[in-house]
Amino acid sequence: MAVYLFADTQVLVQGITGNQGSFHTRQMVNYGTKVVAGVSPGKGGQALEGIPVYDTVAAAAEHHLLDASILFTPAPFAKDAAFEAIDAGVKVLVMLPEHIPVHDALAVTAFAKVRGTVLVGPNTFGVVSSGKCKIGIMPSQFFVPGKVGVVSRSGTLCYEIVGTLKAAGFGTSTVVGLGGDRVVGLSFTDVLAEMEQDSETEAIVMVGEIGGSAEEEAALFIKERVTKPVIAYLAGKSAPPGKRMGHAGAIIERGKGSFAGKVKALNNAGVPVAELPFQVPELVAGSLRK
Amino acid sequence: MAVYLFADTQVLVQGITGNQGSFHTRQMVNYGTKVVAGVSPGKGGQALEGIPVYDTVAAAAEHHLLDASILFTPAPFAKDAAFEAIDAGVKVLVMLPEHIPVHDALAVTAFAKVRGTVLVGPNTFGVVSSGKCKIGIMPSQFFVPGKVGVVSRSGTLCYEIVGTLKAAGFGTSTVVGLGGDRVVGLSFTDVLAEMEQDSETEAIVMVGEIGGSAEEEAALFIKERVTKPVIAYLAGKSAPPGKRMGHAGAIIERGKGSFAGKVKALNNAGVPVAELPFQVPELVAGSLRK
Amino acid sequence: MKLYEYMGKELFTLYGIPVPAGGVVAVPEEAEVLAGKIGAVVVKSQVLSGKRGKSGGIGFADSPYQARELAAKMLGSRLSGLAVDKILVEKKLQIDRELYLALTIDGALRKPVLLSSAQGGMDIEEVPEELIIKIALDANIGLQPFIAREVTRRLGLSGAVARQVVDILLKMYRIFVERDAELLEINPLVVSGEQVIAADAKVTIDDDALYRQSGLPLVEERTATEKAAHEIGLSYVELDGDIAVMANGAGITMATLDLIEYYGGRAANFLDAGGGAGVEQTAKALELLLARKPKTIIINIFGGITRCDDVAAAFAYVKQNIGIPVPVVIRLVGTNEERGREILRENGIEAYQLMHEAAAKAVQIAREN
Amino acid sequence: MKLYEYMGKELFTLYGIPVPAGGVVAVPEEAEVLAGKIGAVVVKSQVLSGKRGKSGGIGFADSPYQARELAAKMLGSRLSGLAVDKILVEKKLQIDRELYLALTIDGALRKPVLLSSAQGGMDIEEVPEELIIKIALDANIGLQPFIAREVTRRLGLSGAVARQVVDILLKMYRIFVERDAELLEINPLVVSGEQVIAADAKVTIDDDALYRQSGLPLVEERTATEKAAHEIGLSYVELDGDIAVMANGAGITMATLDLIEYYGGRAANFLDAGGGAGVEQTAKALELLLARKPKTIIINIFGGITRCDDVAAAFAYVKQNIGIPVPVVIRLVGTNEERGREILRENGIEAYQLMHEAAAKAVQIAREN
Repeated sequence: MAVYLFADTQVLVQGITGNQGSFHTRQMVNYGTKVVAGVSPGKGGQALEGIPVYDTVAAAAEHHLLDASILFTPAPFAKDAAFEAIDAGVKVLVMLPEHIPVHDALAVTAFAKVRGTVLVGPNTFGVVSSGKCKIGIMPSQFFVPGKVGVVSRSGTLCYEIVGTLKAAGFGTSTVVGLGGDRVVGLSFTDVLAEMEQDSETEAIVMVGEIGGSAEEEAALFIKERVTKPVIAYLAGKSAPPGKRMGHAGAIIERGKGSFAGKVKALNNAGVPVAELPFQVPELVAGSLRK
Repeated sequence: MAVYLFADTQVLVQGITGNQGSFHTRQMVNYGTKVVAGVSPGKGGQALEGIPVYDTVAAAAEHHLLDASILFTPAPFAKDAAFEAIDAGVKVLVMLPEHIPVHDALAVTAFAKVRGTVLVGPNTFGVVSSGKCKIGIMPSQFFVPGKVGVVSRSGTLCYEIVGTLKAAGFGTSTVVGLGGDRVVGLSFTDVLAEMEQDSETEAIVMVGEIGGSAEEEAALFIKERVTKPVIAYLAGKSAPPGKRMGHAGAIIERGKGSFAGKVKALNNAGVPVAELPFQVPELVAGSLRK
Repeated sequence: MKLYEYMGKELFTLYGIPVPAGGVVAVPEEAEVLAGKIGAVVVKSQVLSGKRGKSGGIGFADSPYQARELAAKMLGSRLSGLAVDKILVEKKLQIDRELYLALTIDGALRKPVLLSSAQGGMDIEEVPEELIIKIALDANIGLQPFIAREVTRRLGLSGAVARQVVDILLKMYRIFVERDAELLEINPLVVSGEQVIAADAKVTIDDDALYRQSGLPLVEERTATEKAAHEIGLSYVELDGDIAVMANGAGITMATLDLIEYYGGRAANFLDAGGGAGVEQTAKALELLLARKPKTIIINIFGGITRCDDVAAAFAYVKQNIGIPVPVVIRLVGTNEERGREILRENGIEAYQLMHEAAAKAVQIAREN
Repeated sequence: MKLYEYMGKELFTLYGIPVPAGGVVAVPEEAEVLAGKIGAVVVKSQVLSGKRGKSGGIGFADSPYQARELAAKMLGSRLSGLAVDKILVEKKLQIDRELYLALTIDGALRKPVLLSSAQGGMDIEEVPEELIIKIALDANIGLQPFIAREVTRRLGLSGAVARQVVDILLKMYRIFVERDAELLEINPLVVSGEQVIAADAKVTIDDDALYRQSGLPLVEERTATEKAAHEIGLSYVELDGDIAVMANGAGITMATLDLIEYYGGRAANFLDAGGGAGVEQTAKALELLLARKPKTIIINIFGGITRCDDVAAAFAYVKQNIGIPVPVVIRLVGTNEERGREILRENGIEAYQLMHEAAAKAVQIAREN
């Protein structure tokens, strides 16, 4: 079993002919992902690495089963492309672009919920079932199969953690990038619930950051519902309050979402919080030894 | 068991202080319906027959469990009132008013679907579990408990049929008015599926009319999924094509929705179609004798 | 409420959907002036019939003089029984392709539907189903650009033409929603070189939403009696028989017509007095029926909201104040039935209990008179 | 992007939300003229700080002369470090009640939320949570009248005042959606007799949606460096330490700052070079960092979309063409790492493998210089 993605997940790439789209399609195919079709309006009939390109998702759906889709569509058109994929019935939609207007994110989130689509992102690096299927832009070499599930709000920091895990001999089961925006489809809680059920996952690493209340909610959920060990790392301990650091994620307001508050909530739920990224593997090792 | 409504269904009346609202609230209460609260903006704090009146549904929900609601709200405000009831989580919403703009009906139907609310109407006489709970404006004396389920697109004609059934000694289990408008929440198929499962219902009477394709779809469903006997009566045999008779229901266009086509589809599904209303009871009797 | 083509096109212009250059005129001289500015024109009579082309309601003129002659012939004429008061004079388009686009509502799906076809220009009812592309719209998101792109793909369009059709579809949807349209149809949508132009406009506004569509012109397509019935809140359709019918509810009214036909009679009308008509309304309805001089009148009331005593009182009022020169058959059951029967008895009528008996009686009376 | 109060009120006026009579002025004489027309006025300095009342940014004047004096005092002054270029001169309201209304977005719920309180007029952060009414909105239907009515009920309003508040809420929601607002706040919403008036306007527009909000004025609230960073597509925040930081990704950049603090150093900035910054962009980012004359620079790259060789090439370019007068610590892993390390070696730098080692080194350098 795995979470969200499987070895035979049939993947569509929306915006496949762009720079990013074509580069990462190759990376995904090399990783082993079954990319079965691409969409690029006006480029229907072309092919990329033998993958047929269609004008619309509906056209692609006439010829392929589409389990999941990843969007490389520019931000102004991303809402429409997301609607298109959800309407076509994909089970998982990875919405990669950043700078999506927040009202668009609200609309896409609501529609995904109506249709029961798992929405990953926006502003995410994607999701990967290590060794089976990667839908995203994460550097493949760090994502080797193993028993640690990772869920992160930020991208590069997640690679960093996955890198230290790999260096310490820990592979990953599923790694999910929630996305760095204020409004994203999945929450820590959603992913923790899945990983708790997942037979491949033995320990879970949460990579959070200051701002918002996602970590606090996760802590409550862990306390009540998660039996597997959870380790956290949180970025932003040194950030001054009221400053928005990066796109939308990291900001502390009204005394909420502070580093100390999140650490307290997580510790309360029995989740150790690593002070530095490189301490994560030893905490994972410790938790698995118990 | 019953369909949609039960003896203990807690009912809200929206627009309870109006002429229609107050009259039919009394009728419902006399029938035995548990009307627990009413709503009438600006009239919160009043009472009708000992039933407390609130300004908003949310206010009523603070003090009562609300299983179902019936709307007497004037058409221009009916969409808002319907949203209000659905948002408050009622399981069944009877949307009585006629002359609801069709785009409003589309919006309400879509939202009811998102929230899983059973929408009866608009432009319906309501729904009744005979002898237990009546939510609507149908004349009480004809709706006595029995084993015939009735589902109808039109109101008075339904009373007519239920009256002939009663005169012939047949009571009714559940009677549902789908509503006479082009866009309504429930279809024949939805109700047939419920009645097929309902232990109180032994035979089903469909009261249809020309126009649309609801009867044809029902015929398909009956053929495949309904084991109980179904009897139909259809109004509009003599209507000239292309004329809209009444509010929105009865119109024949593009050769579709004709009387002959509907009779053929129903007969194909083993459903006898009464030529005159008073023939319905004998067809029901015959079907139950088999 | 159907809009005349020219009104539909004014709405299109307001929303940025391209229509041919031209204008609506009421006298031949204006047609001449317009044609002088435009060049070769098409002249279209403004009536609410779908078959104008076949019945001579559309013509072409290459010169201003021809345009005036054509206009003179059309204006004041009748088309499918409808008077031609206005004509639309428009630039004659070079037609490379004719498409069909429409938005309407599918009651069975409970959704708006987008219909399109590459076979534009002909009556859509004559286009085979398999050549019509039907896409149901999810009310939660409406018509999004991706759906419009899919339509253009399936229509075999590309490049600038496809982009214009996408744009037109999105604007059509805005009109559809913002103007409470039941039907919005462009047939044909003409592809002329790289230009896409709405050569026709068929717009039907939801009657039930007219109260909030104050910006729209009002178009009257009902007969005087239908209009009078509508004004007192009743639903009325004229038929060609001699038995006037009033019942309460569309279904039971139709069932009454069916019974009349079953017994060999012919109904003069469909009149649904609706739910809860009071004394005054019912009396007015009776007067409407009398005005058409039927051989008999049948009143079929199954009282729910409608009170039997109100109907009887209305009958008594009309009989006493205006007079009812034809025999009336009344069937009365339901709310306040006893009081109603009493009032009728006081006025010399014994009400029926069963509707088929009443219908049979009415047919008998009509046959004998 | 935050709008100045007067801009927010212009938007309100456009949507029909009542604001006090008055206008925005830039010279004291105009304040005098306005006050002459209006009578007793309130004079409000137009800066993007929430604490104007407490810091003397708001004053009252009973006469045109007083208004001019007050305007003269305010214009050209500084408030919370911000220059006052414009002031709003408005009719002084008779205040019977002060309410609080706001629309914003709740990330955890993934929904718009409506906040309201009967305790308007004070900083909402000082209002106890239990006195704030929070209603999450379903994006499928938005803010409907019934929700607005429920708000007025919970605020204890009735009659004409309640109706006006419902109307204002519905208009606020239209602005919220149509203008891509992240925050729309009226505090206080003043009840003055039977009138309801927005006495303040706080509007924040989503930066990511500015491309489609061409009708809005542009407001700049960033420092010159932040603005320059934004122009080359980078996210930059000024801090007060001496170690300049560049990393790729908000999370890893924050983690780098955390490490610097952990080892006892102080970061000069947050600079997220983002995903996929190329040579030119990275070079410009480096120049930005140099301009602030830090003691050292740490570059922390975990290459994913970002290519290590691009970062190295940018470093080489700046070093060779502009010069880098301070020691630089670089950590480089990921895409094209080997080529990147080679380029750095050619430029005399050995890149670190581990980020905490690089951070420790940077802190050591800063301490020694």
